[in-house]
This record gives sequence, structure tokens and C-alpha cells, in this order.
Amino acid sequence: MIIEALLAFTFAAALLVFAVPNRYAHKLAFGLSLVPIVGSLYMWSAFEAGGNALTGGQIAFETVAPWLEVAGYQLQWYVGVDGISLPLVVLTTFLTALAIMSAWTPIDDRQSQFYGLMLLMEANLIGVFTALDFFLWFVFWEAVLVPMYFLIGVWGGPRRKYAAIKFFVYTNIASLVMFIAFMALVFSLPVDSFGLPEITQSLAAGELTAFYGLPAETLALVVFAAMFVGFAVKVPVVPVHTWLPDAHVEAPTPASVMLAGVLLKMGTYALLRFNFTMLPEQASAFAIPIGIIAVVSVIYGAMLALAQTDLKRIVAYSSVSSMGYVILGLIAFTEFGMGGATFQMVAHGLISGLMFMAVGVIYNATHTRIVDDMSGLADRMPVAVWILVAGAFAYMGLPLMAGFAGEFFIFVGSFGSTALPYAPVFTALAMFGIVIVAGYLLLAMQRTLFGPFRLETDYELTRAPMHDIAPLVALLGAIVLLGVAPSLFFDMILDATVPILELGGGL
Amino acid sequence: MSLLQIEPTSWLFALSSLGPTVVLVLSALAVLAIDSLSPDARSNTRLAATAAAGTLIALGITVWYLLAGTGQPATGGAISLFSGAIVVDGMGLFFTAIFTSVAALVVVASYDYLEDDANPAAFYSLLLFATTAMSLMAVANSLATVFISLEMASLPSYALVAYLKTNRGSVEAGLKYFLIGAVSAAVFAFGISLVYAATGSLLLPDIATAIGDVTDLAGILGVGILMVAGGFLFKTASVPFHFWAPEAYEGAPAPVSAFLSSASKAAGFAVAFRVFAEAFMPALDVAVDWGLLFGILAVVTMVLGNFAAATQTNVKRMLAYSSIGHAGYALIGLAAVTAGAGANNATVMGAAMAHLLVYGFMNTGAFLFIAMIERWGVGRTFEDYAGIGRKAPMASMAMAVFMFSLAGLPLFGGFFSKYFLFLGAINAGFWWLAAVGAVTSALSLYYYSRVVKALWLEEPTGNLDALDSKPTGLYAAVIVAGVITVLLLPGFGPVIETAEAAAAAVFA
Amino acid sequence: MVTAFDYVPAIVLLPFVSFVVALFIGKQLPKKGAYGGIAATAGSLLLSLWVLASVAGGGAHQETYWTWAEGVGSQPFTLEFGALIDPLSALMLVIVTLIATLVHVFSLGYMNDEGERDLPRYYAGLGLFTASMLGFVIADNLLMAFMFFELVGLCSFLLIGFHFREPGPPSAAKKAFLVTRFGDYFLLVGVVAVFATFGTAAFAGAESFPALAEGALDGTVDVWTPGGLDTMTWFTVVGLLVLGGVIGKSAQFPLHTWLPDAMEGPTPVSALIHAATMVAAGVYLVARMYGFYALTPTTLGIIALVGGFTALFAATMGLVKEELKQVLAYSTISQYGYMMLALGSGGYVAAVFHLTTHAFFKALLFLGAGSVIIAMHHNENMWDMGGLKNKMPVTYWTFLAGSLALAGIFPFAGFWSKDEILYEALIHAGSEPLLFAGYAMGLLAVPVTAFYTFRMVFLTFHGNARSEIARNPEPVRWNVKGPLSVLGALAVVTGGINMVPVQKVLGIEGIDYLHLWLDNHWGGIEGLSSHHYAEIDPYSSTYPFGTEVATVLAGAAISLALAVAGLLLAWKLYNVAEPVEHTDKLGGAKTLLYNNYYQDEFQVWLADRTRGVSGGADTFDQGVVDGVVNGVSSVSLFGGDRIKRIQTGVVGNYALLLTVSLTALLVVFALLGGWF
Amino acid sequence: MTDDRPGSSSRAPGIAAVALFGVLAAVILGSAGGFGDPVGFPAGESIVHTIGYALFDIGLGEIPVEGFLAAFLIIAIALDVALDSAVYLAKREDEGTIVSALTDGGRDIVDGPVSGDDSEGGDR
Amino acid sequence: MVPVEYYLLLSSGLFCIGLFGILTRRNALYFLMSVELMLNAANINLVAFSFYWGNLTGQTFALFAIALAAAEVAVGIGIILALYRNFGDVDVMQAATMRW
Repeated sequence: MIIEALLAFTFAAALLVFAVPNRYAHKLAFGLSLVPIVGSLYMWSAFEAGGNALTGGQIAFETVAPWLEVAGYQLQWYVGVDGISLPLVVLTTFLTALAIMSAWTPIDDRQSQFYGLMLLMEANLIGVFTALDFFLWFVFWEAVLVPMYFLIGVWGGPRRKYAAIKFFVYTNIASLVMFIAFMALVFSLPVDSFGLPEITQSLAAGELTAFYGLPAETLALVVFAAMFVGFAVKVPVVPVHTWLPDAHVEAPTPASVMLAGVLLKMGTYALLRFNFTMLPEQASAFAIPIGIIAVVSVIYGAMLALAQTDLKRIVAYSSVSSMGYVILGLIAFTEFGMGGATFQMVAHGLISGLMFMAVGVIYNATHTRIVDDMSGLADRMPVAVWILVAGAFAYMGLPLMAGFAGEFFIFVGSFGSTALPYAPVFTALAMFGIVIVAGYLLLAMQRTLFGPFRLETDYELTRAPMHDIAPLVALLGAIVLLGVAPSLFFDMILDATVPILELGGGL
Repeated sequence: MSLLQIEPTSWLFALSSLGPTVVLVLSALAVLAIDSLSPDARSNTRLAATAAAGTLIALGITVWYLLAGTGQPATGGAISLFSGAIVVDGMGLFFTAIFTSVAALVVVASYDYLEDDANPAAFYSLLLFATTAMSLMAVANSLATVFISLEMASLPSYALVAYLKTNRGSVEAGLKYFLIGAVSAAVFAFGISLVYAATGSLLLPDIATAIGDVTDLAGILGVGILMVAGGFLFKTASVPFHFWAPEAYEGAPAPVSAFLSSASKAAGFAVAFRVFAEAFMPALDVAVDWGLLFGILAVVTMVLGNFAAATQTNVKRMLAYSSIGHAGYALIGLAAVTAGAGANNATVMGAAMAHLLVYGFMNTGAFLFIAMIERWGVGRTFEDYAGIGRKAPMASMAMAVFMFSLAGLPLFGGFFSKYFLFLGAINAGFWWLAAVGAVTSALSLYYYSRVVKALWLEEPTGNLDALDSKPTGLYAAVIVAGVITVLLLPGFGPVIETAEAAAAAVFA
Repeated sequence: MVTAFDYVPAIVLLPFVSFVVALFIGKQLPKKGAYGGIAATAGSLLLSLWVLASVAGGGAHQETYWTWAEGVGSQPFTLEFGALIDPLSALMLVIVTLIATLVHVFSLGYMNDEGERDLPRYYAGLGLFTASMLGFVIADNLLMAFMFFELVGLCSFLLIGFHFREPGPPSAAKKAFLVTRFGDYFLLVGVVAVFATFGTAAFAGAESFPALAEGALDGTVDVWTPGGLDTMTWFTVVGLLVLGGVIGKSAQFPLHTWLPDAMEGPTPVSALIHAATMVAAGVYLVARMYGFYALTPTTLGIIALVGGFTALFAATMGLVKEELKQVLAYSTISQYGYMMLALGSGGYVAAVFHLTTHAFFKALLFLGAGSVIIAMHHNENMWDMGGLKNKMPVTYWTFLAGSLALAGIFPFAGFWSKDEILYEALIHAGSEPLLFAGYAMGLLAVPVTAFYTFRMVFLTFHGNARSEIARNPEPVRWNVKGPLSVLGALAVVTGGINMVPVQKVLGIEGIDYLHLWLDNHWGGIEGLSSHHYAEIDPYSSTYPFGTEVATVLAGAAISLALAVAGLLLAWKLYNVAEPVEHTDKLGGAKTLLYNNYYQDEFQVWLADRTRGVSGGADTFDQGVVDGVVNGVSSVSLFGGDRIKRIQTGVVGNYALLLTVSLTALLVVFALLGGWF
Repeated sequence: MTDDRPGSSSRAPGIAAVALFGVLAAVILGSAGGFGDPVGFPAGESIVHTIGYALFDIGLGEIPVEGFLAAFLIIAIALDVALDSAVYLAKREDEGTIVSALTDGGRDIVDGPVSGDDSEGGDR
Repeated sequence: MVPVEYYLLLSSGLFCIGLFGILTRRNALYFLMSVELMLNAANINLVAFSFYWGNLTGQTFALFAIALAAAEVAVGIGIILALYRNFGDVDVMQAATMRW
């Protein structure tokens, strides 16, 4: 019942925050958001499950209750966590609280609605990562979009409306594609519920039948492709990434943090849960195209980041690049590849959150994010700047920070992959991203943070307040902690990903 | 008299079985009576209370009957009245529940909308009469009663659309609605006559029986069926009989638009379901593949409604087109009942019924929100709606719920109903209908979110001081509709089960 | 019983603690964290000496401290942190901690006394730098080595860019990190490849990757290779990949360009980078996994060639520089080229020997330069100096000692180590012609080195003072002179640790201490001995001058003669009262050398092209990829706009359309139903 | 109330009606062979009586007919509704006074309840 | 005896004549009249086939159709009246302020 309690509390907290006057909202929301952290940490400490939730492993904190039945299918309230979802739940609660604190400075309008939406989004995100019934999952999955739509659209930058609608419609269309494909899959299976474990195990047992004249093999391929496209938009990977920079640039800092930190992980989480767990053979059949997508995302995303002059856009494109690694790790179908991809989800969540937050702190002070408008900020706001530098190095994959762990696991996993033909070539190409990422981040830092102080806007630069810095420090601490001791999460992740490999027949 | 009848009518039983209808008629008459007893009094409150009480009591009785199993297999099956011309069953009650719910919301909302009206008795009475007629449509089991009840529903609707007699838009809307309605009625009547020509009967079960003997008259029957379908297409605002809809919904007072686009559409489907499922099912093999007909029309309707809605500047007109699009979705239900398998037919039709129920709340709520805006006099276009979320957050939030639900986001009731509809269509072999439905749903998200964007994302451009007044009735109706739309997601189970059971009984 | 090895982690952690202390409370501390740093590095030095003594006492040590991550199934990799203490790492620990300690002390004079700002950040950086390097040194596996290798890169970025308020240092820092990162990319691929191939990255033990590679070549062990590549080919590729990181960090051609720019950093930092930490890391890494490199002749040949070429190439660029530190920078590149040449030639001991001597004399030279810079009020142009010999004798004499060592003049430390390198290359050239090219270039570099070294000495210290500041230089204190004295002494005597030529010529056994040390004479770890390396490397010795002794003598004579020749030329040209530029005599080569063979221009061009490509990608992304997205939306809306036009508003049209549609439907279904 | 202005009205759309007739005629002629002989009504039976019985669902008379009591009741209300609607629409509301277009002997019917009263006798 | 299909042709003709009127006339009253024609076409069928089938269902229903036609005209006239008041004309084409 802990998951239900977590969800209920977060929803209730959201409603409460909606109701309070604007001037109390920020502190109340932060206070309330600490409770889910405690809850998720309790889950972590009490977590004893083993194996993958979908392939028949033990599921922690599992609850099942019927919801409704239609056309012979039972829809359920079915939640639980395993080693893949628990780290993401922890990430969600942790990041939300910090994002809420990072909103204190920039959000000065309709605060109660803002913080209410943040908490609402948190609740739905927890739902996404814990739901084990497809419909329940899908409801949460889509429900995440709505708060984000408002967060971007109401509190965003000058082109916020365009960005919000683009984000909303683009990702929704993708969801639709995925949804249709998944339905086709389920209807061709002899299952009587939408429980993900049941569907996975039925697929693993080879019970897929033909659908509308499509032979089972073809169907599986088509479904895999469609679901991949659907989730790829959310990830996002090239070439369906263009909503991301717009959304990030326009979103207010806390929303960017959540978008990059958690929302993108929904896409990779779903890819792992659906495409790669349910249809591993089809994944191997598409290994080369997916490998190409991964590599192109890494390199092309990084090249785009290099061309940007807006700090947020740089970080946004670098997210595309980083997510490419995750795809590479997934398609490798090896222990370290998949485990590393999952780990990288958490790591990138923390690091991109840190980067967006730090850029946000700078923006709060300077009111510009354009690289050419400023230089030498390290002189005036040293703490924020040096944390940004630390974040940037984390992003570049500096060892003993979480990003390196994730990336290294992925690389070491995918290099010797047998599921991905030419795995060493793909891996080596993708790894070149670590050079480009260093290039654009160092270049941007050199131009904005260092050199003689200069600012093109009329704002007085002051040191960032404590509540701006505190979340940065917390994130940095978490990044280093996970970088030094990745096994905090990695062990349980492996526990849950290794069964997928076994399911794939030793791919 | 009763001694002489073919089947002696037990009047008490008949009246009690048609309880909701009787209550609606009586409340309509009561409204007229109140008005005639004190013609000069400003009696809006009394009239509204009477009308609201009538609709709510009718709704209560309907729900009670549904729960108690009146006319359903649990208590001995459909109740046939008046020599079989009327049949009270689960489906009829289900649809009556939709009509009365919508009517109740509209009445409550109209209390504020008609605040400045000198004499609103006509409005309430016409509304109640129209609801009465719809409840009769839902139980009509003969083409004669179908035609008459349908016309009885149409006539007050024309007047309601033109209710603002001094408003050119309202009158123009009424005129167009009436003219297309008259033509459609003529087509409908001609169709009935041709069906009669081919089968020699007007009772739906008898027609079904007689169709088996229609051999060379298939052409006559086919034309008849097509034209009868035309009558329903008019009522449901489906292509090609939809032309009245954008103007009528735009020009009519917003509560009337709400009523027409929700209840009236549902009534059209109620009667279409019964007629086609009971009478014309055998004609599929004999005369005309009306499943294909509705399939084609569903596609065209979905595409036209959704695409035309995409670029509207007037919010109400956008909703009008979206309402056409939704008619297309429900038409899927009509098309897909032809697959033959009884259980699946029940699923499809049940899904369509459930969709109409959900639609009843979300669409009514949306139009009532517009009624609120009209009441405030803010304006009609998307630009005029800018920034209303700041001043009226509760109502705007409800509107956002309606919009997202209409778009089929899986957060609210609109998702499941649409999903089950598509699911049924796929199971019936109409995957292409589901595909078009899915694509147009995706498009619809764009224009629905424009409303949300205007309300919440835009900064106010004009003066929004008018929003300081809080019309209680409108607010209550909008909020209630919003809450129900939200609750219909977790609570969709009972709805779909009831609908499926009711649909299954029709095919039994 | 508590042994020195229990304190190995403390060697790394002490400087790390000083980093943390300086970072967080440095502002409150006296001297802003300098004392903490000195204490920490001195403590590390003492512990390192204890470890060295323990190793000499027959110990060697390998221990895992922390399992970072561990696979459980098909990829049972164990990623862990551990210490490998053998003669090589013990020696390196002493070198690093010694130099770090001296640099900390020197910094008191160079930074604190000069009133620099942000000193806590400086000392924090130094502490972290030292800690990272020490972590790298003790690493017992390639992954751990890589991780600390990267941290070393980070620290170099932070310290080179210490004066971030000026435009130059941040740019140099970026360049340093980026160029080495480029090399590290190959190293990382190599690390990953090592894991994929061997399943382990351990340096030592029977299950270490060099051991497995050896087994694989013998056919006793099966290893994974991509696409069924031949194991030798694959090992060569892996070796070259790892070499990429080495080339970057040790500033070998073509990734050396960051190093001269890195002179933007404070001079003590330069000393640390060049002598003991970052640049040394590359060569150390090759030495650390020499058991793997020795297996692949092609890799060795390439290492030798790169080393020899870099030695000469960098030396030529040092000829024309006007700034003191620039000359030293190019000399560093050149000297590390020698070490690479040694490693490539199978001269494992020679390389370590030169690493050691170079650490001392190069640290000395940099600190001496720092002392001069203090005196000159941070003017580094040698043409503004002159005549400092009498004003700052301690600096002069120690600097001279370092210069003699660098130039390879008998009997200073540099002579011995450089001679051994050239000797190794010479005797092994018979089995690998590439080595001969390396040897030739190495030999050619000798006079060049001597020339630019003494040009520097003469311009700085001799002749007449050529500026007002040079006439009244600022005095330096004990904290500058102290480290200089220590290092000066070491630059003179360090050669004594490995008197191989003496041993060979005079036949005195047992004075080649370093050889014995690295051959596990006093203890060590099986498989990590110079003897073992010599067994597995592909070289055999041939003596071009007949006997071994003759070859030793001839080789030494040639190189010494060349060095002296270079020195004398410098003497002639620059040891005059008023020296003038002679660079014009170089003709067209002068411009070429001034511009460092236009490599920076090439790299800038490369960077510009990359940015051009990225700009193109951006245009493509906005125009085409996003254009498609927006296009779909526009087309849909346009379609909607057209479709709604049928609603003309005229009711007559509606009736017409209705009629037409009805007729059409009738026709269609009449045809379908066969009603006609 | 104007008639069509000259030239303002086009006869062209009428072609659609003609086309529809063509289709209908084709279908009718196509199925013409399907009609047998009419059954017709038995001689001597009163058609009018039977219709009257049918309106009240009274099963007298020899000619088969379906029951129309329900339709009869519904149309009773429907006519009330029509009246209600028509009266409302026709009323002119000028400056607060309600002037009905429907007149009875030159006397203004002041209020709508005319229809309300009538509705009681809907099944007349 | 007149073959029954002739009645069908007659009614179809009447129906289409009514439709022709609707399509070509702009005057609202003509429009109403045309609709009456179309409804009466249905009545012809109902009466004719009542005889053909030998039951009175059609004839009885025709009565209802006539009554409803009257009701419809009543409402229609009301709307046309309102139209005239607002637009000063009974031209159905003129009321075209709302479109697209």
C-alpha cells in the first residue's frame, strides 16, 4: 500500500497547494514534496524484490485490484516496483522537491497553480513508474503531459505557446501510435487482462497469433517499429527530437528540470519495459537501424548543441545526445548495456537537472541565456558558476560522477554485444560524443563564465540566494554519490535487467 | 374502452413504465401553467426550479429503473406497450438518462442565462418538451412513433435555436436548422413510405420479419433505408445532413447548443440504433450494406468535423464542428454493429452508448462554459478568451477538462468511451474506421488545446471585469459536468457494463 | 601487524582531504590552505617513502578497496578500485609526492607572497591534482587508471584556467582539456575493448589482461575479438587505442599543442603538470601496462617512432621561443618523446629512469623559471632579462644544474637517462628498422636540446640586464630557494641510481639499482618485471660497434659530443654582453618554427570546420527536420481551412450538397446492391 | 415578402433534383417486376372505421392494421409543442409589451398561455 | 388496375419536384410549400401501398404525416416571421452571416 499512499499523498498535496494563497504556496509545496522523498526512500530501504517485474520476477509493494472489464479484458489497478522502476521513483521524488525549490526565485506569478501542477506531475510520474497494468500506466503516462503543458505554456518564455502546443501535440500523437500498436499486440495474444507481466510472459511463451492477416512475426515487427517510434519521440531521438529544444528553451527552469530529468526517462523506461522486454527478438531484427539512430542521436545531437548560442538550447540538445547512449545501451542487449542504460536514465536525470537548474540560476541573475551576452560570470557569482562547471564536467562523463558510470556501463556493455552487429563500430562512433560534449560545454563555459566580466543586460548581478544554491548542491552530492557508488542502484537494476536478457534467449 | 382493445392497455403499468417521460411532460405543462397563472411575474426562479425538478426527478426515476432492472432481462425483458409501438428496455432507459442529465444541466445553467429574459417560460417548456420527445424516441419501436417523436423533438428545437428572436444570428441559425430539418423530415418520411412499400409494415420487428420476403423489391427497400438513415443523419448532425449544425450551434443560445449537440444527437443515435438493429439487420444481406454506408459516412464525418474545426476562430463554431466529428465517432458504433457476432455487436453498441453518455457531460459542459462567457459578454473568438483562466480558474479548469476529454486524452471519461468504440470497431473488422478515428482524434487535440491555450496560456487582452460576477447556476452546471467527466474515468466500469447489457438485450 | 601498505589509501586521501579543507574552509585558514596542502603532501611523501622502503624490503602489494560495480551474468566484469604497489608504482609515488610537496612550498612564495586572489581554490586544485595523480599511480586496473587519468585532466583544466578573469587562461584550459580528451576518447575505447576482450582490466596477476593476452597469443587462452579478427591484429588495435590517451596526456605529436598553451597556468602548476602529474601520466600508463605493449611489435614500433619524432620536432620549436616558460614547455614535449622512444624500443627501465630524472630537473627548471618570473614581476620575455646570474645566485646555480641535466651533459642526471634511451634504441634497431628512425631523430634532438637550453640560460642569466626590472629584480625568499636547492641536488645526483654504462664499461656489478629495482630484485609482483618484459618483447640486441662495451662507449660519446656541440654554439651566439637575435639565419624555417609548424592554425581550422558543420546541421535541423514537423501541421491546417469552405453559409447550397450527396450515395449503393 | 428577384435565382441546382429522380426511377423500374397483385381491402369493410379503431388500438375490423394509440398520444403533445413554438416565435416583443402576431377577432392575445390552456385538450 | 410501381414513380416525381423547388427558389415560403410536396409524396406511397399490402397501417400513418406537416408549417412560419423581422426579407439566401 505504500505506493498507493505515495500517490494519494502527492495528489492530495497538489490539491492542497492549488487551494492555498500564492504567497504560501512555495514553502508549503516544498515541505509537502519532502514526504514523497521519505516514502520513496522507505521503499528503497524496504525493497527486497528480485528479478524483473514483467518477466515473472518478484514485485515489490505489489497491489492488484480489478478496475473494469471490457470485451473480455480485465483492466486493473496494478502497481508495484522492481529494480528498474524503483530508482526512477526515487529520482522523481528527489528531483521534484529540488525543482520546486529552484522555482522559488523565478516563479512570481500564480504560484499556487505552479506548485500544484508540479506536485500533480510528480504524482503522475510516480504512477508511470509503478503502474503494471497497461491502461493504468497509459493514463499516468498521458497525465504527465498536461501539467507540463501548462508549466511550459503559462510560465514559459516568449514563444511558450508554440513550444507548449508543439510538445503537447507531438508527444500525444506519438503516444497514439504507440497505443495503437500495443493494442494490436494485445489483441493477438491469448491474454485476458492488460497486466504487463501477463502480456510479457505470454509473448515470451510464443503465444502471439496472426492479426488481420498479418502473420505473427510480421505483426511483432510492425508493432515493435510503431512502439519504438512512439516512445522515441518522448525520449527523444533524432529525427523526432525537434519539440525538445523548443520546449526546453521556453520552459521555466523547474519545468526544464523535470522535463529533462524525468520526463525524457519515461520514453527510455517505456522502451525498456515494452519494446526491449516484450519483443527482444524484434529488437534484434531492428538492431542496425536502432544502432544507427542511437549513434546519429549522439553525434548529430552533439553537433547541434555545438551550434547553439543559448545556454538552455545547448543543454537541451545535449540531452538528445545523452539519450542516444541510452538507446545504444538498450539495443546492445547485454547486461552492462541494459543495466547501464537504466543507470544512465537516473544519472542523466540528475545531471541534466543540475545543468538546467544552474543555467536557471544564472538566468535569474542575468536575465539572459545568450552566450554572447555575457562573460566572466565566475567573478560575480562564484558558487553557482563553479557548481555549473561541476555539472558540466559531470555531463562530459567525468569519472566518479554518475554520468561516467552510466556511460561507461553502456559502452562496456555494448562494445562486445552480439545482438548488435558491428557493435564495436557503433560503440566507438557513439563514444566520440564524449569529445564533442566536452567541446561545446567547455566552449560555452569559457565564453560565459570565464574571461573578463561583461554583461549586456541592465541587471545588477548579485550572488544567488541560498535556496537557489541548495538544490544545486544536493544534486551535485547525489551525482557524486552515485558516481562513487553506482552499485547503490546498479545492483538492483542488474537484478531486474538480467532476466530480460535471459528472456531474449541469450541474445 | 379497454375492453375493446387488441391488447388491453394497462394504463397504470404503461404510465409507470414510461415514468420519466410522463414526469417530463407534466413538468413541461407545469411550467406553462405557472406562466399562465401569473403571467406578469418575474418567475424565472420558479420556472427554473420546476424544470430542474422535473428533469432531475425523471433522471432519478430512470436511474432507479436502470438499477432495478425495469425492462431488462433481469425482470423479464423489454416491456412492450401500445401494441408494440413502444418498447421500454435498458437501452431506452440508458439514453433517457443521458437526455435527462443533459437537460438538467442545461436547465440549471439557463437559470442564469435567462436572468434578463422577460418571460422565460417558453424556453423551459420547449426544452422539457424536447426532452420528452427524445425520451420517446429512445423507446419508439415503430417507424410511426419514431417519425412522430423525432418530429416532436425537432419542432421545439427549431424554436429554441431561434429563441433570441431579435438576434440575427439566432434567427438565421433557426432558419437554417429548420429548412434542412424540413427537407430531412421529408426525406425521412419518404424513406419510411418506401420501407412500408417494400415490407408492408411499420413495426420494427415486423419489418425485420418481412425483409426476408423482400426479393425483387430490394431496390425499393434499399432506397427507403438510405432515406430513413438520412433522417437520423440529420438528427445526429452527420455528413451529408450536417450542414445545419455549425450555424445552428453557433447562432443558438449556448445552452441550447449544449442541449442540441449532446441530447439531440444522442436521441438520433438512440433511435437509429433501435431501428437499424431491430428492423434493418436482415436488410444487410438483402438490400443495402448499411454498415458500409455508415462506415463511409463516419469517415467523412470524422474528417470533415475535425479538419473544419481546426482553423476556426470562433470557439463556439469550433465546438460545433467538433460535435460533428463526434457524431462520426458514434457512427462507428452504428457501422460496426453489422459484423454479426452478437456479443461483439453488444460491445460496439454499448461502447457507442457509453460514448454518447460521456459526450453528454463533456460536450454539454463545454457549451455551458461558452454560455457563461456569453453571459459575461466577453466575446466569441479565441482572442477574446485570452487570459480568462486568471479570473475564473475553476470554470477554466473545468473547460480544460472538457477539452482534453473531448480530445480523448486518457485522463477523463472521453478516453475510455472512444477507446472501447474503436476496440469494438476493430473486433468487427472495421479497423480502418478505428484508424481514421485515431488520426482525427490526434488532430482534434490541436484545436481543443487551442481553447486551453487561450484560457490559460494567453495574457488577457481585453477588459475582463465582467468576470467578477459569478453566475451560480452556470458555475454549478459546469463544475458538476466537469466533476462527472473526471469521475467517469475511474468509474467507467458501471457505465460500460450497463450500456453493454442494454445493448445485448437489443440483440438478444 | 600494521604495514606501510595499510596506509596506501592515505597517500591518496591526504591530498584529497587538503582539497576538501581548502575548498570549504580555505578562506579561514592561514595562508589560505597552503599549510594544509604542504602537510598533506609531506605526509604522503613520508608514507610513500615508507612504502618504497617496504617494497625494497621484499614486499609488494595488491588490494581491492571498493567494488564500483559488478556484473552478475553473461558479462561478469568486476569494476573496482584497488592498489597495486610494486617497484614501479612505489617509485612513482615518491616522485609525485616529493614534487608535489616542493611545489606546495614554492607556491607559498609564488602565490601567497605575490598576493594572488582565490588562493583556497588554488590549493584545493593542487590537492585534488596530487590526489588524482596518486590515485592513478596506485591503480591496479585500467579502468581505475582511466578514471583518475580523467580527474587529472579536470584538475589541469582548473589549474591552467586559474586566472580565469583574463582571456588567455580559460582558453588554454579548454584547449588542454579538449585535446587530451580527444586522446582519452581513444583510451576509453581501448578500456572498453579491453573489458570486452578479456573481461578484466587488471594490471597484475594471472587473470590480468596482459597475462591473458600473452596466453591468447600462445593459444592457451580464448579471448573475444570483434568480427573474428586475428588476435595479434586486435591487440595491436587495442594497444593503439590506449596509446591515444597516452599521446594526448603526454603531449606527443600530434596532440601536443595544448601543452605550450598550458603555460598560461601559474608556474608551480606548470612544474607539477610537466614533472610529476599530468604529462607523466601518459608515459607511466604505458610503463604500467608494458606487459601488454611488449606483445605487439607494431605498437612498439609506432610508439618509438612517435616518441623519436616528437623529441626532435618539439626541440626544433623550442629554438626560437622568446618566453622562458615556452622554451621549457617544448623541452618537456621533447623529453617525453624520449621516454616514448625508450618504451617503444623495449627500454622499459630507461624510460622509467628518464621519467625520474626528468621529473626532478624539469621541476627544478620550472621552479627556477618561476623564481625568475617573480623577480621579473611576471615578465617572461627572455629578451627583457639578462644578467640575473649575480642578482639571484641560488636560482642561477640550481637552474644551471637543471639545464645541464636537460642538455644531457655528463655527469648530470639527464645524461645517464638519455644515454640509456638512445642506447636501447640503437641496440634494438637491428630487429625493427622503425627504431633506427627513432634513434636517429632522438640523436638529432640532442644538440638542438642543448642549444635551446643554453640559449635560455645565457639570455636569462648572462650578459647585461636588458630592462629596468632585470636590473632590480625582486628578491625571492626561502620558500623559493628551498625547493630549488633540493631539486638542484637531485638533478645532479639522480643519475647515480642507474649507472649502467659504468657497470658495463667498468664491470662493477650491482650499481644499476634501478634495473634491479624494476626487475623485482628486492621484491615485486610476478609478471611485472623488466626481465619479463624483455622476454616477451620482440627485440633482440645487436651491437653495431662490435661489442657491448664499445657500443656503450660509442653511443655515449656521440650523444655527449652532440650535446656539447649544441652547448658551444649557444655559448658562441648568446653568451655575450648584448646578445642579438640570430633566428633570421634560419631563413624561411624561422617563420615555420615561430608558428609551430602551423599546427595550431590547423587545429583552429579543424575547429572552425567542425563549427561550420554543426552550423550546417543546425540549419538542416531547423529547416528540414523541424520543417517537416511544422509542415505536417501546416498542411493539416490548410486542409482544414479548405474543407470548411464548403460551409458557404447559404442554405440553398446546403440543400444542393445534401441532394447531390444523397444521389451519389444512392448510386453507389444501387450499384453495390444491384438495384437497377 | 418578396418573390425571387429576376435573374437572382438560378435553376441550375435543380438538375440535382432531376438527377435524383433519374436514380429513383431507375431503381423503381428495376424492381418493378417484384410487385405482385395488390391484396386490396375486403369489400364491405369500412376503412374509416378501421382507421378509427387503429387510432385507439381497438382490434375491431377485418382489415389488418397496426396500433397507433402511442402515435396518437405523442402527436397530441407534438401539436401542443408546435403551437407553443409557433406562438413564441411569432410573438413580437416591443419595448416590454408583448404583441402577438396571432389575433383572434382583432383582439390581441396578450400572453402565451393560450397555448398552455390548449395543451390540456391536446387529445381533442 | 394501375400497376403499383406507377404510384411509386408518381411519388418520386412529386418528391423531386418538391426538391427542385427547394433547390431553385429563394423565397422561404416557396421553400415550405416545396417541403409539403415532398411530404405528400410520402403520403401517396403510404396510401397506395396500404392498398397493395391490404392493411391500413399506411393510410393511418398518412394522417399523422399530414398533421405533422401542418405542425411543421406552423413552426416554419414562426421562424420565417422572425426572419422577416430581422432581415427585412424572406430570402433564405440572404441569411448567410455565419459561414465556414
